[in-house]
Amino acid sequence: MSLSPQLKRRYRADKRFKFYGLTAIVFALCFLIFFFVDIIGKAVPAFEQAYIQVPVSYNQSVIHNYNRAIPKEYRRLVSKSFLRTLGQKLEAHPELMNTTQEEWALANHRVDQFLKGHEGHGLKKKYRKTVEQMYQDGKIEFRFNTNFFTRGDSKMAENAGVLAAAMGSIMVLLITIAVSVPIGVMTAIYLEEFAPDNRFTQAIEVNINNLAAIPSILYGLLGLAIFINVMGVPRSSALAGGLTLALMTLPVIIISTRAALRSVPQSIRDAAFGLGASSLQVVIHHVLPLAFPGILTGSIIGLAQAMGETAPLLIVGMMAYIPDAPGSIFDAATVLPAQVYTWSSESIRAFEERTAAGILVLLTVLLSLNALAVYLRKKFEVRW
Amino acid sequence: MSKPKISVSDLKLWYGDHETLHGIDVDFEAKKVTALIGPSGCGKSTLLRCLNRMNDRIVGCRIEGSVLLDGKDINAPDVDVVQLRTHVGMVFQKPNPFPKSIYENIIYAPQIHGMVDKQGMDELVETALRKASIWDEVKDKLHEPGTALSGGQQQRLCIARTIAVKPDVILMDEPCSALDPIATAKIEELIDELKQDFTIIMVTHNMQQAARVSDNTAFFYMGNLIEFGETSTLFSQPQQQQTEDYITGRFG
Amino acid sequence: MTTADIFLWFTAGLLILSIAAYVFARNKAIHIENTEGRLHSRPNFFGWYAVSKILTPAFIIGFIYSILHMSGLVSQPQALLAIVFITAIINFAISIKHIQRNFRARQAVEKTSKRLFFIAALISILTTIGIVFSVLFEAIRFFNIIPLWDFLTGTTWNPDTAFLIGAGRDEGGAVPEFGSLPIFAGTLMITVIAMLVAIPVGLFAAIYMSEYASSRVRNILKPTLEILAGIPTVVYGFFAAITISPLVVKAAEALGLHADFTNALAPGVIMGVMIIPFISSLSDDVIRAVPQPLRDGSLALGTTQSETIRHVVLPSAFPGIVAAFLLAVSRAIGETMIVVMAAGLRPNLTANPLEGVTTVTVKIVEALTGDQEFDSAFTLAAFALGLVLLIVTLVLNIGSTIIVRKFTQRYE
Amino acid sequence: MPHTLSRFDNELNELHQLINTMFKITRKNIKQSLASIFDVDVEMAKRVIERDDVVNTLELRIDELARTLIIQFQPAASDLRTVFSATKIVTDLERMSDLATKLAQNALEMDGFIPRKSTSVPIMREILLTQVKNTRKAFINNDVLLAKKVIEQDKLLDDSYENCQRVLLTRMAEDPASISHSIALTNIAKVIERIGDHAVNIAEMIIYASSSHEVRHLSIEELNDVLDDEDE
Repeated sequence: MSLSPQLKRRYRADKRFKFYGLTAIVFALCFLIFFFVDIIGKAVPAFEQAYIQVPVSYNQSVIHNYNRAIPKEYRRLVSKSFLRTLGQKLEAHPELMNTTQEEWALANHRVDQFLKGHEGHGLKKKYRKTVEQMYQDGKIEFRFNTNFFTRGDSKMAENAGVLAAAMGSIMVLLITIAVSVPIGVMTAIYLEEFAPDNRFTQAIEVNINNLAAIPSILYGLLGLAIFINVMGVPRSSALAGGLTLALMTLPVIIISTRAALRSVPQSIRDAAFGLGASSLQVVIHHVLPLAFPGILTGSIIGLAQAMGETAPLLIVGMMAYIPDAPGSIFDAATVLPAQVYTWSSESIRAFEERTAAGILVLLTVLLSLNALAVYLRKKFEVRW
Repeated sequence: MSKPKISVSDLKLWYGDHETLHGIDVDFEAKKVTALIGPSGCGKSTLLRCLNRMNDRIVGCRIEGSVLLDGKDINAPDVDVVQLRTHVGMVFQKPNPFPKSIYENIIYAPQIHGMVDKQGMDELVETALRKASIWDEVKDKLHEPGTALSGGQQQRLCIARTIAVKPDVILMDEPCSALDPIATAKIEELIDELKQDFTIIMVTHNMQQAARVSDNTAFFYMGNLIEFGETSTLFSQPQQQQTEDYITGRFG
Repeated sequence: MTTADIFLWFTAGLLILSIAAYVFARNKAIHIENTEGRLHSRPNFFGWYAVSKILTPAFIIGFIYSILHMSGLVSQPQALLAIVFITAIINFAISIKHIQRNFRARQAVEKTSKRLFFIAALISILTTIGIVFSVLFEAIRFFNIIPLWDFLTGTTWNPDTAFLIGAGRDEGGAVPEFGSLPIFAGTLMITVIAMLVAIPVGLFAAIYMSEYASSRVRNILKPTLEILAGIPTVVYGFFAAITISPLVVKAAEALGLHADFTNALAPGVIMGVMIIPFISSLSDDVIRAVPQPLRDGSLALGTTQSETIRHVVLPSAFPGIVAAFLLAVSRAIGETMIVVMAAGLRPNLTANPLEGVTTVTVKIVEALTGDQEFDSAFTLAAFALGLVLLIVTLVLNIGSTIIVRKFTQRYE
Repeated sequence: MPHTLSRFDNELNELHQLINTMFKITRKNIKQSLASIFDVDVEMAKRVIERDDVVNTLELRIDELARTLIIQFQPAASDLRTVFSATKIVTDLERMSDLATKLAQNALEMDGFIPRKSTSVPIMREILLTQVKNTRKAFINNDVLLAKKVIEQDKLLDDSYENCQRVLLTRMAEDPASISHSIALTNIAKVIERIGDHAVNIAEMIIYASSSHEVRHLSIEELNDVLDDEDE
């Protein structure tokens, strides 16, 4: 049986349509691959850092001017952060006085970038030969960049790390959890289990849906106007950031908790009521435990979102230069995404790879959180 | 007729402005099975839910008239609905065991009502499961989830759970409508046994079931009690034309 | 006493009192049950009752104090703590007295906890009110300086001198101008570019996943696409600025065109990619909600699969898809980091996507991240722009809600 | 295998017991009414007439029970046949008992006259009593073969009845003085023959209930065919 020309045309149209769909998927997937290859490609060099072997002469003048410790031709090749520690080192080890040691020192970021072959390394021409020679002689070598994980931000690119930002992120996240999860879950319980069906309840519901759609930056304006200007929370503090993100996360948690509560079948509530459980007992003994996986998943996703959020934190001032982990929730702090933003606006080339490395750390944490949420949802998925 | 266990008089019920029960008068005998039959929306389930005040939770639901349990009005302001429900238990249409172990399902209600201490628990669980004729089937898996049982077993577990509170009255809202005929037969057999200890009031869509298991039958239509009487009489010599039409399948 | 100290004393004191009250009340209840017979409520409800009796007044007093303190009326933390603890102890005694055999402790506890839930629900309302007022209040101050009409229709944004005027150092320079039309135009252009990427890709991806892909493939594709939604915007911003912008510039050069490094195309495209999973997931859900019998009915008439999708499935899912589009637009408009990092700072009224433009969110960040001067129109302008952003996103969201409510077909 | 619903079993048993009781009384009535004729026992005849009320009461009770069974348990298959045949059997039993009463009334009117052997009536009596006994046995044991035997035996009874009629007609022609007695004997023979017919009806119902074969209005050969098929 041969197909009529019209039918053939229709089949061609059918194939075309399917092809469009496939193209869209492939486009998105290609972007994803391109994106990760690009970011990882940029980030990986940052995990290696050049170290340089230089003669360090300890003498009286070093105490007053650490620059004196190192011969002039090497001075620019060594990180200032290394030089700064020499005075203290001498105090701790007086026996070193008037000796000269060959020591491995953190190399300057220009040396590092130059050897990595990055454009815009900024190493002056006169040093290039020396550096290449030293590298061939094994006097410069690459080591794993532990500083990146154990230090805070620094003006010296080779010495900058994510620790302070990570601590800030954790602190902010803890505040966000402490505020948004209880309030969000209680709100959802109120709306699903106790609220009378009246105008006021409907207003709350509409309001929560709208809150979920409000751009995050407006939460920043709220945080600035209410928490900082009215309530007197210190600017740039983890508290200000945490509270702002808590309000932003609230609707996400409320909505997912409500969905989880709603998925608990009515028959379970009926059963418990029929046995003489009070409404509070029904919720606490039956509904909440059953909804728990859903609430957990929703909260993790909401908190991951909060953890990756930057805009509202910029507004409440959490982009300050923070070299050390904050001591309390009232101290100025920064968070990982804000650190990424700060580094990305630095012009020094070494910061670019650090930005990418920071992004990689951030993405690892966030994607693990999301994967955890997906895993939990799959594991506890209950069909009624 | 002996002294009624539950006596309903002139019970009217509104959902918002809509009157769904128009003055029901009916007495439920103690230790008897009474079936409530009638087409969908006739008010039989609504009446059933009035008997342990499950309607309290529905917004805009309002009642008039009285429901006396052992001569005491259950809607009186000093009656606590939670305590009422320990006297009037309920079994639902779909088996709804809690997603906990069989053991926990049984022990839950006695525990929240403080009826049992640690030592008495095992015994209580066994008695309840035995009474619900499911002990032999589950005695080896008491700590497995109740939801893993078959539909009929789940429903008997739900009945056992209700019995564990030692109620006087058990309300059953179409307890077999989600079950296959074999499971249904088992539940019916169970109901037959349970009426020695409990007053049972059941709603059913299945007239044959009403005929099989009940001693008395009440026929409802459009929110009115049309006829109430002994089951065999009602099914062989109904007094009302509407009853005759319904049970002979000539309705509407 | 610092705030932290007060907080510590307050919490610790109440915690100890609460534990004491719980244990004491519960034991008394058990004692009554053992001597006088069954209680109305279980003993632990009596415990919770005593706890709630202690905490409720304490928190009310604490709340009133903090409001008074913030308005600068009082500052006597010791007095606060004294009042709180004395009230708590008095209530402790009263609640212990209430413990009788017939006392309905359960009802009392449930009432209190329901109130607690209600108060939690009020917080979301307060958040909205907070956002509206914090934006509105400062925006009104701005419009007192700059007329609303000039703000909405002016074509020049040149606020540089406003800062000086605000600081009282008006040196007779140029009058600051706050014509936000170029900013809106920039926002619009980037949004349109983003939608040109996100809508076709997102929609076709959704169609492919829900109609063509096997469930196994779908279970892989959907979470993979959602990775795109899990990437923080700051990362997209970096990617747009560092990787895509130079690509656009090079591509433009190859075509003999000139492109700025802060061109609108790069952030627009990246924002579009970011929104793809948003549209694809929402559309996938509404497409899958179209009942199978509808498809079967169409296929049984001898239509091809694509004809069924185009003529039956998509029209049925249309309201949901449009609602998803509107939500996506509102996200694009409110998106901040991508444009802050990859778009320009200079307001530019142009139709050329290769030129640099700026957006509402960029200007808000610019105005609020430097030195803030709440008397200056420069800082206040951020709130005026925020107000516009708030209104637009709310309108879009409410619009999508209405579309879903009104036009969604009910399938039984 | 018992029914899941044990009350159903209980009530089916009760039905069986009641019919059995009714069988027992009916058989007694038949036996004693015949005895009252042959032994000229007026008292016995009176007792038979009185006892008919018991049978009538039992009939009503069994009908009531069958009705309840149908209402309550909606019997199907073998249960349905059991209940359905029970109502039919009860009707036949009641008719048999009625006929026995009629015999007893005849006995009262016989004025001490005893049917002679030559009239075949005594033979008919023997055949009938065996038939009734076998029917009851077949009912108690659900014995299809025995029931079949009852049906086969009826041929004997019919033949004897024909024979009896012929003898009595001849006698009436020969001896006009014996006409009144002969008519009475003819009546008795006719009643016996009809009781036999009811026994056959019952036997057919027993076969129907336990083998599900409808054997009414079949010739003996056809009956054999049907039941042989069953065996194969």
